Amino acid sequence: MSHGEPESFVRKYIFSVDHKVIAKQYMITGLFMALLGGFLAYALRSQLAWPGDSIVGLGVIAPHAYNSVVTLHGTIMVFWVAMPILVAGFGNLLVPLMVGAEDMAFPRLNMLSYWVFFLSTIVIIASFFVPGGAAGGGWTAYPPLSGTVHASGVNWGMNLWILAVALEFVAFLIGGINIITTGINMRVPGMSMWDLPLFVWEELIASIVFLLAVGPLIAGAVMLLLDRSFGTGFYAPSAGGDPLLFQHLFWFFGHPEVYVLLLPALGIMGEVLCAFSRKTIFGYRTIVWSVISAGLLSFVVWAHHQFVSGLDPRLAFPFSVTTILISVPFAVHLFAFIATLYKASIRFTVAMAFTLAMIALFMIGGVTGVINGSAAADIFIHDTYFVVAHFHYTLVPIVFFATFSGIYFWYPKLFGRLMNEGLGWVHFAGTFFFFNLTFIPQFALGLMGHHRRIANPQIFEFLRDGQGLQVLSTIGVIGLLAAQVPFVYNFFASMVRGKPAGRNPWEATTLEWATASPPPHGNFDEPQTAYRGPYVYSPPGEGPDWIPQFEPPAEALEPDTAISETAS
Amino acid sequence: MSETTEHRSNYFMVFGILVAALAISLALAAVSTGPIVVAAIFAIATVKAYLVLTHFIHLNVEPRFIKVLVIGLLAVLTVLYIGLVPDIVWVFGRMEGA
Amino acid sequence: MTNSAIIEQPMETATELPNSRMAIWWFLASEVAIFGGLIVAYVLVRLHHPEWGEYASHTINAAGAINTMVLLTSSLAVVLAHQAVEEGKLEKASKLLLTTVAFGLVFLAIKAYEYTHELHAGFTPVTNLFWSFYYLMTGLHGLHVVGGMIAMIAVSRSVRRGEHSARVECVGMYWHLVDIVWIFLFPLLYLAS
Amino acid sequence: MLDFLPENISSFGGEIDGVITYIWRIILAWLVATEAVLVYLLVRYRRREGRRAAWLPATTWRAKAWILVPAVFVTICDIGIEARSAPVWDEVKLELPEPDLLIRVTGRQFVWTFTYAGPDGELDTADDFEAITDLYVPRDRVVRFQLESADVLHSFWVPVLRLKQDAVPGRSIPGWFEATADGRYEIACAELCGASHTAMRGRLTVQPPEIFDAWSSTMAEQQSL
Ligand code: HEA
Ligand code: HEA
Ligand code: CUA
Ligand SMILES: [Cu+2]
Repeated sequence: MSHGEPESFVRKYIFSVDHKVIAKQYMITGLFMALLGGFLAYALRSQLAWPGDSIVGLGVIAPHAYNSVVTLHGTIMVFWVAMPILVAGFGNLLVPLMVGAEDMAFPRLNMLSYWVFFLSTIVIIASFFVPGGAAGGGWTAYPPLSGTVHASGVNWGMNLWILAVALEFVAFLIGGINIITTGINMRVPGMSMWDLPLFVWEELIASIVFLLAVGPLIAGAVMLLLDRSFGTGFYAPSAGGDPLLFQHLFWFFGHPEVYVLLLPALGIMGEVLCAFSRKTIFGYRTIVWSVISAGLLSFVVWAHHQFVSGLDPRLAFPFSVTTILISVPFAVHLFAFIATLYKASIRFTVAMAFTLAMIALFMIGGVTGVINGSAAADIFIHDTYFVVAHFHYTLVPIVFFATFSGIYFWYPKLFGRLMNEGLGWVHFAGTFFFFNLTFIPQFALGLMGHHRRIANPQIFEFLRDGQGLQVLSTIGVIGLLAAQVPFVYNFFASMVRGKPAGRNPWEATTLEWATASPPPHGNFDEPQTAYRGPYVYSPPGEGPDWIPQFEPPAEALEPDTAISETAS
Repeated sequence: MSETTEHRSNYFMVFGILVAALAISLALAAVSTGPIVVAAIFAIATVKAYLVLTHFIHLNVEPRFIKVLVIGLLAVLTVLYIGLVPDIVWVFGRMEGA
Repeated sequence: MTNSAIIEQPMETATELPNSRMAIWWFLASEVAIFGGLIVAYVLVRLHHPEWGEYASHTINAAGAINTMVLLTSSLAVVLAHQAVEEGKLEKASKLLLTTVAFGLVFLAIKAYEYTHELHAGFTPVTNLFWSFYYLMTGLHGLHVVGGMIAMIAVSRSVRRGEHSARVECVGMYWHLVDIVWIFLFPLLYLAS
Repeated sequence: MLDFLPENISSFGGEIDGVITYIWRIILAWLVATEAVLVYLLVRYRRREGRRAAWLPATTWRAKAWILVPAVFVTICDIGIEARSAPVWDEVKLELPEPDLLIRVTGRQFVWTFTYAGPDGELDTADDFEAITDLYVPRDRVVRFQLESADVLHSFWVPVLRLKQDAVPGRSIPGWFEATADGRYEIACAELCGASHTAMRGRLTVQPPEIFDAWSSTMAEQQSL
């Protein structure tokens, strides 16, 4: 590791090994892909509201093309937006800073991870343009539809899809190992595991869960690729294979994966929440344990996606029980966040608004998950828009609300300036309103029995009454896209016009605020030490309402500010 | 590092045991292919893997959280196995020939 | 200890583990998850198809047994290489690594012999699902062997120059894992027939 | 919100609706309560000049009780939810009643085919007969189906019956229903199965048993010719 600033433009901005530059690369790639994913969402929603009409910016969507649009929308949003922004982007930016390290444990591997990811991005975009069209088997890629060319008519689109996802997994495995090693090993002196900021904890657990869950799916994806390209029969019943095997391998990864996205988002919220409520987190250890138990439980719930898939019906009961029980650790987690607001002194900033909205909205997604989790109810609910609404009420708050919150909050550490709050409020109001307008109608549509992945609901009589709701939902997404305009402007304009931020504009306590904004190469002017827990806001007694983790204790006796019991 | 040196196992002895275990399982396989023998062979394989893991990869001197990781990983795979048995081995609603 | 000046002192970390060893553990964990997933899938499908015992009897037990022996011995060589590094005998370590590479080559040669034999006998990856699994699992394992050999050649060269001696332990840990995987593949694909 | 549920014409549909309603009420209560607390705290503890936030790290069990006791209530609700819903699953999917009529439902890209067992009540015999896209069943009779697929995954989805089950190639999945009202309804395919997945539509006609019997004997005669 060299400590001097790298000189050339290429080493500094393109093939950089600096974790902050890599974080920006991940985030900007992710945001760009969000535009693409959002555009696909707009395309599919327009088709649903006005089937067969020409869509502004795309033209008429044929039925098989609709399948590709849905598939790529889901895939891109989960693997090329949520993962890079939340796990890799914020993880890279914050984990080294928060533990006081000068960079990641393996800066060059870190660079490699981004470039593998970048390659996967190119592959997935290329898959739109190959003959036969992009993959159209759903983001779950169930065989036999995805396993043979003749079943779907898609040839290279699907192969490239598998390749891209595999590359993406490799990138995040490398990145994940790096983050885990950094978070556990590179802590500054004085910082025990119980002094880690919540974000680092959640990021660590998310990376570990990802690493353990993804292996079987990698094996499964290789088998799928062999089925397609060499005619093996791993998933072909005629050859003795089993299509359900893939479903199991997929969801064994797929369910933990949704928590891999959720946890970093909750971590972001924890930081923002404490900083703007000027109050220490309520029940730090309780939260960490709830996250750990949710991580463990996430490995035993996967078959709730398969209740009516031909699963042995006796399995429904155990999986239904574990699924419903997973509401407990998340209830604890959210209740702790809400309790943090009790007797607080809340500063309403845009970052805080997004975090609070995320709590409020994620709760809707969470509790509707419990309806899906009941095997009996799921007979009706499965694969309807009720499920679609459920997972957008979880994913969009995670992927957009938490991300926006994090971007408004840590913008100083990215670009040294503050974003414009006025534009931010417009962005917030628009996003909040139009998000609900988009997805509330989908709960209703789902209850009407509207099933997923159909290009034209109007051919069904029982769905014709729902057309008004479809249109409402589509107006919602158009509004949602429009609401991003102030954000995009704000994001880029603030890089040059924003108010210079100074080291610690929010008067926050964790280590990333100990250094300049943006932090220089090597992060800190001098080696840091952690003297106390991460959230000492408004400690008992007089004095300033925050004592940073990095501030040496004053001469006078310090009030007792342990936020996690020494023995537990 | 120095710690590793202190706890270093006798590699040649471990190797000897491994070779002996291999010989036993080959002998067993030559004798019969019944379920008990197969079970014994896998038990021996597990012992071999355990020896390599503890003495060659030095799990025996690692901090506790690495041991937790190994156990957790095996638990995760076990859960996967158990969860899949009803569907892949027994197969609900199996058709002839599948 | 003798020669301790040449031995790289790992960077201070917050745990007892140096970064490299910590990262290798997590890397091994992800490898186990991949191979483990594959093995779980194979075992399940095989239990569903009792007739596969017959197919498995066509794999060449002797070749598999020799290869097990080869890998076990190579594991010993690597662990001795690591020991040599700790004692400061870098030259010896480097040679032991190359010995391991040689064992790897023997392994691949035997594997190649097996493959040709089986392909000639008409057992191709698409003959039936057993053979698909066989080629997939041994092939993936073989790729890991090749990867390990390449890494070891690189490390043996740098160790001789006195650089990156900590990496010996890392490739060693990886190589042992490849060995462990084979310890299970051998009974799974050869013996249990 | 639950008014949006379609009409129910199956013997077990009421039970499923009951489960949905039951869970809906519980989660709605929790949701409203939690959101209300959230909003209340936001308003009550907004920033005021000269007011300092309290120091509440909740390191004691007494303090933690504020979140753990509600969590215990959540657990109790969870148990209640599962207790209410497990028996319904068993009734619908696990304990198949004695059938009055046996049908094989086959999904293939992109049509539903229905094979009736015919007079002898057994499938794969000479007196079987087939209907394509249109499923006719008698009212108030237990219909047993064997769900199969000829190519890829499909899902037999009859909203009015509250019935959904995937068809998996290589498997023949048993299921049942009993329709309780005459009429014409829609069948859909709820699992993505290719280009025309949307259009994989069928019709369900529920008839009085006498009319069904007459139809069924005509069909049997016609197709055995
Ligand atoms: C990050 C994303 C995310 C998150 C966090 C969740 C969280 C949960 N999900 Fe969701 N889910 C998805 C993303 C997510 N899900 C996706 C993408 C799909 C569809 C995939 C596809 O098919 O394409 C899906 C599908 C899905 C299904 C399958 C539906 C079907 O296809 O039939 C089920 C079924 O059980 C389910 C359940 C749950 C449960 C129980 C939770 C729980 O973790 C929620 C826990 C949280 C709470 C419960 C709220 C807090 C608690 C309280 C306020 C206390 C009061 C509560 C009670 C008394 C219960 N989800
Ligand atoms: C993270 C995951 C995620 C996110 C965020 C979204 C976001 C949205 N999704 Fe999607 N969706 C999925 C994951 C996601 N979705 C998945 C997994 C499926 C299932 C796929 C399948 O069935 O296989 C699905 C399916 C799905 C369907 C069902 C289709 C069908 O079954 O036929 C619908 C229908 O309405 C839909 C709509 C939307 C809409 C309107 C949004 C809107 O919220 C989108 C709003 C987007 C924006 C407003 C873009 C914002 C842009 C920026 C912030 C960029 C700023 C840029 C810079 C600064 C450079 N989605
Ligand atoms: Cu058949 Cu969708
Ligand atoms: Cu899930």
